[in-house]
Amino acid sequence: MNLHPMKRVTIICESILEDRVLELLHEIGAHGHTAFPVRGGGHQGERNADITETANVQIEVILKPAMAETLLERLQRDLFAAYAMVAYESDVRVLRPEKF
Amino acid sequence: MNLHPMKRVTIICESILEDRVLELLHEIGAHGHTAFPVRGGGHQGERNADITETANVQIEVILKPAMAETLLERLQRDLFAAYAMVAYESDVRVLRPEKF
Amino acid sequence: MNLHPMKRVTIICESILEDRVLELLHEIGAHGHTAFPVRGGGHQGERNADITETANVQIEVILKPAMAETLLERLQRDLFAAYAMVAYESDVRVLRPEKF
Amino acid sequence: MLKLAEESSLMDLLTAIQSNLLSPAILFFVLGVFAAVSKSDLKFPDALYTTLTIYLLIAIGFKGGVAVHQAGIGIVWLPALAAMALGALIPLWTYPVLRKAGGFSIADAGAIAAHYGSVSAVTFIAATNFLKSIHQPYESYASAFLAVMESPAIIVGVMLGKGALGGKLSFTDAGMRHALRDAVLGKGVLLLVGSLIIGTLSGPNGMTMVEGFFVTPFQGVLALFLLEMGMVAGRRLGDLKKAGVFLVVFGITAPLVHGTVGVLLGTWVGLSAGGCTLLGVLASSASYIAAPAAVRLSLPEANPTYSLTAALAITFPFNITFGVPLYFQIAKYLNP
Amino acid sequence: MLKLAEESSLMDLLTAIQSNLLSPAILFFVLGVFAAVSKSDLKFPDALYTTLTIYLLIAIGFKGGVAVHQAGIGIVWLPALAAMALGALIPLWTYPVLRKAGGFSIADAGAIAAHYGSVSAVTFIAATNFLKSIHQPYESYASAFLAVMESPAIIVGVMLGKGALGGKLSFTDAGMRHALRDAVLGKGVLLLVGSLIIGTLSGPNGMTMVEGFFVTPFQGVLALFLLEMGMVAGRRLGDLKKAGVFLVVFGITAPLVHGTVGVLLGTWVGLSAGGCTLLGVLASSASYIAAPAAVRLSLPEANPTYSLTAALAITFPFNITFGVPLYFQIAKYLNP
Amino acid sequence: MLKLAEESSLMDLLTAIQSNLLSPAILFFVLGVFAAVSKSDLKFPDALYTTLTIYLLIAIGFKGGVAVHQAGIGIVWLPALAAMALGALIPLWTYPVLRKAGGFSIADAGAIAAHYGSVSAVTFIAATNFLKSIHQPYESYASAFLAVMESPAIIVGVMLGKGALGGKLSFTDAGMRHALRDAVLGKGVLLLVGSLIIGTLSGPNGMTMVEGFFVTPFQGVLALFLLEMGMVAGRRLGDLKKAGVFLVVFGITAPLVHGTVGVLLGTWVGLSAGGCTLLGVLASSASYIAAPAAVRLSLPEANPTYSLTAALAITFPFNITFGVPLYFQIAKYLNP
Ligand SMILES: Nc1ncnc2c1ncn2[C@@H]1O[C@H](COP(=O)(O)O)[C@@H](O)[C@H]1O
Ligand SMILES: Nc1ncnc2c1ncn2[C@@H]1O[C@H](COP(=O)(O)O)[C@@H](O)[C@H]1O
Ligand SMILES: Nc1ncnc2c1ncn2[C@@H]1O[C@H](COP(=O)(O)O)[C@@H](O)[C@H]1O
Ligand code: NA
Ligand code: NA
Ligand code: NA
Repeated sequence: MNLHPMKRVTIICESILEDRVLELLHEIGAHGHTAFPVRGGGHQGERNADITETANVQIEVILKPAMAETLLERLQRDLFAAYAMVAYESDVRVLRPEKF
Repeated sequence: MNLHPMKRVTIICESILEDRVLELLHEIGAHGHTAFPVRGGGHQGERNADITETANVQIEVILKPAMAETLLERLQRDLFAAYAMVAYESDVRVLRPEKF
Repeated sequence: MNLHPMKRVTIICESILEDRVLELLHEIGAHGHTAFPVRGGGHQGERNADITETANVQIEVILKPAMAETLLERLQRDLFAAYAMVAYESDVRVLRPEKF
Repeated sequence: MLKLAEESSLMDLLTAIQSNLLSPAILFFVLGVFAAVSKSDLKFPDALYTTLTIYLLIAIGFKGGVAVHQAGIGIVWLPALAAMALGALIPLWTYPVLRKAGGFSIADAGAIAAHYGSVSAVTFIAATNFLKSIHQPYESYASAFLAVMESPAIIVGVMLGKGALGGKLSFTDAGMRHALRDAVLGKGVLLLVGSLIIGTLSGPNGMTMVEGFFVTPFQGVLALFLLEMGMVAGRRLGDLKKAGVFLVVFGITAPLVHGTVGVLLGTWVGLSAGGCTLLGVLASSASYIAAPAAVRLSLPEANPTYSLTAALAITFPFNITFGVPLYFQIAKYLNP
Repeated sequence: MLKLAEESSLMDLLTAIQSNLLSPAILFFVLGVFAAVSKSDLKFPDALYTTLTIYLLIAIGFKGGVAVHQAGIGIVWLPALAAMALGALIPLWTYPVLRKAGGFSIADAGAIAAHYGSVSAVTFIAATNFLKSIHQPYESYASAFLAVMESPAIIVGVMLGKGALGGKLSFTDAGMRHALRDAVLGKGVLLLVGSLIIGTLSGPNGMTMVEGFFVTPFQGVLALFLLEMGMVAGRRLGDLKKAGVFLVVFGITAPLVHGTVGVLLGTWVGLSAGGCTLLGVLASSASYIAAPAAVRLSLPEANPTYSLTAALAITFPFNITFGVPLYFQIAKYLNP
Repeated sequence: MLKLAEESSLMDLLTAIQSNLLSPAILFFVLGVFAAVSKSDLKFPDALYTTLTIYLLIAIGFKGGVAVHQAGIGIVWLPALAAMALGALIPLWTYPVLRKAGGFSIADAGAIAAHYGSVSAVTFIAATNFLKSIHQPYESYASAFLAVMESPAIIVGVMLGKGALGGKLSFTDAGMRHALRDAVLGKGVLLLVGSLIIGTLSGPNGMTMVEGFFVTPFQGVLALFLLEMGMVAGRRLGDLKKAGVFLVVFGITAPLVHGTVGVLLGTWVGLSAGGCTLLGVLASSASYIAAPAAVRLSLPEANPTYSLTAALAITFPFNITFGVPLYFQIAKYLNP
C-alpha cells in the first residue's frame, strides 16, 4: 500500500469565526475541511456549547505539508491575537494524495 | 510508563455509510470505534449537517498497525469510488495494547 | 516558522465522567481542554448517544510532553478499571508553546 | 357560456393560488429560500430538522389511522391499492423518458424515477393545509395512501437502475437487498405505517388524548419546517446549473402529468374532490427523505445531485406553491 | 356472590389493561421496541431526548405544585412523608434478597436496590395518563410524592452498596459525598422540586399562563417520548441474557410487591383510589434517570448492565402495560 | 392628597412587582440562576436553545405582523420610526459616559453602547407576558418596534468603536462591512423582520392557521427559555468582579434612564400605557443575541466579557424582575 504523508491542522475557535476561517482555508488553497461544534476552556475562560455566543467549533483540515505552515502563519497573523483560539498540526498519511 | 504504538484511522464520510463502515471494522477485527456527526466540504461539494441526507460522520478507530493498512485498503476497494469520503491514519500511543 | 512539539491526549469515556476528568486535568496543571459528545463501542458494549446514560464524551487536551505522561498515569490509576474509557496520546506541534 | 365557465375556472385557480401563496407556511418557505440565497447566518440545528420530521410523520400517520378507524378498512383498501399501484408504475414510464430524452445513465435514470414514483410527506401535508384553509373537505384517511406509496417506487426504481431492463438484475445483490429492507424498515415508512396502525387501533378515544400535541400546533409546526425546507431548497438552487435544462423542465412537467393522472385515478376510485387533490399531490410529488437514503446505498453509482436537486429545488417548490391549487382545480372540475 | 364479584373484578382488570394497551402512548412504546428490535434506522437526536425529559419533569412538577397550592401543604405533608419513607425503606428489603437469593455482589445489590427504591417519572406520568383516560380522579399533588421519593432510596442504596451493613461505610468517602450531592442537585430532582415550588408559588394564576404549553400537548409529548423509550428498552432486550433469569423474575416480582405495598400505604394515609394507584406505581417503578447517573459515579464497581436492564427492559415495560391497571384494580378493591 | 396618590402609586408598583415575580416565567429564571450557581448538572442542549430562540422570534414577529395588518401601516410607521431613531441615538450618549466616567477603551465603549442601544427580544416578550397577566391592553404591533430597533444601534455603536469620533472610521473597513451586513441579514433580524412581513401579508386568516403553535403554547415556551437564560446569566455572575463596580451601576442606571426616555417618547407619539411600557422596555433592554455576534466580528479588540456580563447578568435580570413593572407604572402615571 502506498501511503502519502500529509498534515492535519486542527483549529479550535469561537463559533462565529467559522466563516472567517473557512475563507482563509479557501484562500490558501485547501481542498476540503471538516467541522463540528465543541465546548472547551482555555485562557479566555470556559466556553459552553449551549449558546452560540460562547460555543466553539473545531475545524480539521488535511493538506499538503507546505500549506500547513502557511495556514498556521496566517492564523497567527490574522486571528490569534483577538480571538479565543487554538491551532496545532500533526502528521497523517493518506492513500489519495491528489485529493488534498 | 509503558506506551505502545498503535494507529488511529479517521474516516469522514456520508452519514448513511456509517453502518457499512462499522460492518467493515467488525470484519477486519477492530475492537471498538468512536463516531460523531460533522459537517464539511470537499470534492463532492458542501455537506451541511442540518439534514441527514447531506450530513457527514467522522469515525475514529484505534487499532494495531497491521490492521490499519487492511482497513484503508478495504475502504479504498469498497467505498472510495462511489461516496464522499476521506480517510487517513496517524500514530498514537496507548497504555493497554491488549484493548485494541 | 517556529513550531513547538506538544502532546495531544485524547480521552473517550462515559459522559458522566466528564467532570471527574476535567478535575484531573486541572490538578495536573493543563491550561485548557476541548470536549464534545460522541457515540461508540468497545469492550463495554455499544454506547449510543441518544440518552445521557450511555453517551460518551471525547476530551482532547494539548499539553507539554511531560504532563501527558502524568495524565495517562493518573487516568490509569483512578479510572481505567471501573469505567468504559479509552485514552491515547499523539504528537502535535503548536506556534505558541507558552499557551499550554 | 363555455368561455365564461372557463374564465371563472381560471379566476378560481388564481384565487386558490393567491390564497395558497399568502398562507404562513408558504411564506415561511420563501423566507427560508431568501435566507439561504442571501447567505444569512440562520441555521436550524440538525436535531430540530429530525425532530420536526418525526413529528410531522407521526402526526399525519396517526390522524390518518384514526380516519381509517372511522371509515373502516372496507372503504380504504381499494383507493389505497390504486395509490400503491400508481406509485409502483410511475417509474416505469419515467425511466425511459429520462434515459431517452434526458440521456441519463441507467443508474441515474433509475434513481430519479425512484424519487418521482415515491412521495413527499411534506408536500402532502402542505396540501391538506391548503384544503383546510379553503374549508374543502377531504378523506382524512388519505395519509394511508401516503404510507403505502412511499416504498414501491423505490424498489421499482432501484431495480431499473440496477439494469432490470437489460436482464442484469439479481435479487441477492447487496444493493437490492438493502432497498427492499429500507422499503419496509426505513424510518419514514416505519413512522408513517406505525402511526397509522396506532391511530387505527386507538381510534377517536386515542385522538382525544393526544390531539393537543398532534393536531393543535400541527399547521404552525409545518410553517416552521417549511422555513427549514426553504433553506435546504435554496442552497440547492446553485446546483440547478449542474442539473441542466432537461431536469428543470422534467421537474415541472413530471408533477403536472403525474398530478393529473393521480386526480383522474382518484375520481375513478370514487374519492371526493379533496381526496382526488391529495392523490394528485402524492403522485406529483417527489420523495426527498425516504428515496435519497435508500437509493444512495442501493445505487451508489447514481449521482445524488440530479435527483435531489430536481426533487428539492424544482418539484417541491413548484408543487407547494402552484401545483397544489392547480391539482385542486382539476379535481373540482372533474368532481363538481 | 363473591365469585361473581371476583369475576367482575377480573373483567374490570382485563378491560382496564386492554384500554391501557390501546392508548397511543403505550402503542408508541411498542412501536419503539419494534424499531429497535428490527434494527430500523430510526434514531432520536440526543437533544430531543433531553428536551422531552426536561419538558415532562417540569410539566409534571409544575402541575403538582399548583395542586399543592390548591390543596394546601397541610393536606400534602403526611402522604408525602409516608411516600418518602417508603422510598427509603424499599432498598432495605430489596438488598438482602438480591444478595442472598440473587447472589449479587455487595455493590451490585446496593445499586439495584437504589434503582428500585427510587422512582420513574415516566411511569408515574403514564399512570396519570391512564387514570385520566378512564376518568378516574386522583390527587394531582401526587407529583410531590414523585419529587420526594427520587433521592432517599439512592442514598440508602449507595450506602448499602458501600458496605454499610458490614460497617465499612464512611460518609467522607468521595462516592458517598457524590451521591448525597446528586440527591439534592441532580437535574431530575432539581427540575421536579424546582417546578413543584414554582407551581406552588404561582398557583392557578400561573397555570392559566402556561397551560397551553405544559398541559395541552402533554399527553401527546408523552406518546412521543415513549416511542424513544421503546427504542431504548428494545436495545436493552439483548442484555437480558447477561442479566440472567433471577433478574427477570425480580424485575416483575419486585414491582408487584412494591406496588401492593404502595397502594396499601396510600389507603392507610387516606388517599383516594386514584392517589393510591399513583403511590403504588411510584413504589413499584424503578428509576432509570436519576439513579443510574448517581450510582455509576458513587458505586463504580457495580455493573450498570444489571440495574439498567432490569429497570428499563423489564420493570418499565411491565409497569406501563400491565402494572398500572393492576395497581389501580387493587386500589379500587381497597377503596371502593 | 398628593401624598395619598403617591402612596397608592407605590402600592401599585409593589403589587405589580410582586405579581411579576410570582409569574412562572420569572420563577423559572430564578431556578435557572440557582441551577447555575449551585453547579447542578442540568444543561440544555444547544439545539434546544437555538430552537427556542427561533420559535420566540418567529412567534413574536408573526403576531406583530398580524397586528400591523389589522392596524394598518398608516398607524404604525410613526412610532416605529421614533423607536428606530431612539435605538440609533442611545449609543451617542452611552458612549461618552462609558469613555469618560467608565474609563473604557474606544472599542469597549462602542461595543457596550451597541449592546445597550440594541434590544433584547426576550425582555420584550417577558414584558408582553407581564401586561397580559395583568390584563393591560397594548399595541400588538409593538413587535415592529422590536424589529426595527435591533440593528441601527449596532451600526452606530460599531462606528463609534471604530473611532468615528476621532475621524478614523472607514466604511470600506472589513469590520464595518460586516456590521452593516449583519444588521440586515443576521439571523435575529432576518427572523423578526421576515415573520413580521409574513404576518402582515397573511393577516388574521394566517393567524387562524398557526395560532395553535405560535400563540397557545407561547407563554409556557417563554418560561422554559427563561430557565435556560437563568443558567446562562447565572454562569456569568462570576464575571461580575471582572466587570467592575462601574459596569454594575451602569447596568442598572442605563435601563432606568432609557426606560423612562422610551416611555416618554411613547407618550409623545401617542401610544397607550401598554405600548409606552413596551417602548420603555425596548429602550432599556440590552441585546445579547444580535449585538454580541455582530460586535465580536466587527470590533474584535473589544472584550466581550464587559458587554455580555452587563447585558446578561445585570440588565436582563433587573429588567425582567423590577424594570418591567416599573416602566409600566411610569407609563400609567403619564397616561392615566
Ligand atoms: N490546552 C488545550 N487543549 C485543548 N484545547 C484547548 C486548550 N486550550 C484551549 N483549548 C480550546 O481552545 C479554545 C480557545 O482557547 P483560549 O484562546 O485559550 O481561550 C478553548 O475554549 C478550548 O476549546
Ligand atoms: N482536505 C480535507 N480536510 C478535512 N476534511 C476533508 C477534506 N476533504 C474532504 N473532507 C471531508 O470529507 C468529506 C467528503 O469529502 P469529498 O469526498 O472530497 O467530498 C467532506 O464533506 C469533508 O467533511
Ligand atoms: N478501538 C477503539 N477505537 C476508537 N474508540 C474506541 C475503541 N475502543 C473503545 N473506544 C471508545 O471508548 C469507549 C469505551 O470503550 P470500552 O471501555 O472499550 O467500552 C467506547 O464506547 C468507544 O467510544
Ligand atoms: Na410521486
Ligand atoms: Na420504586
Ligand atoms: Na436598548
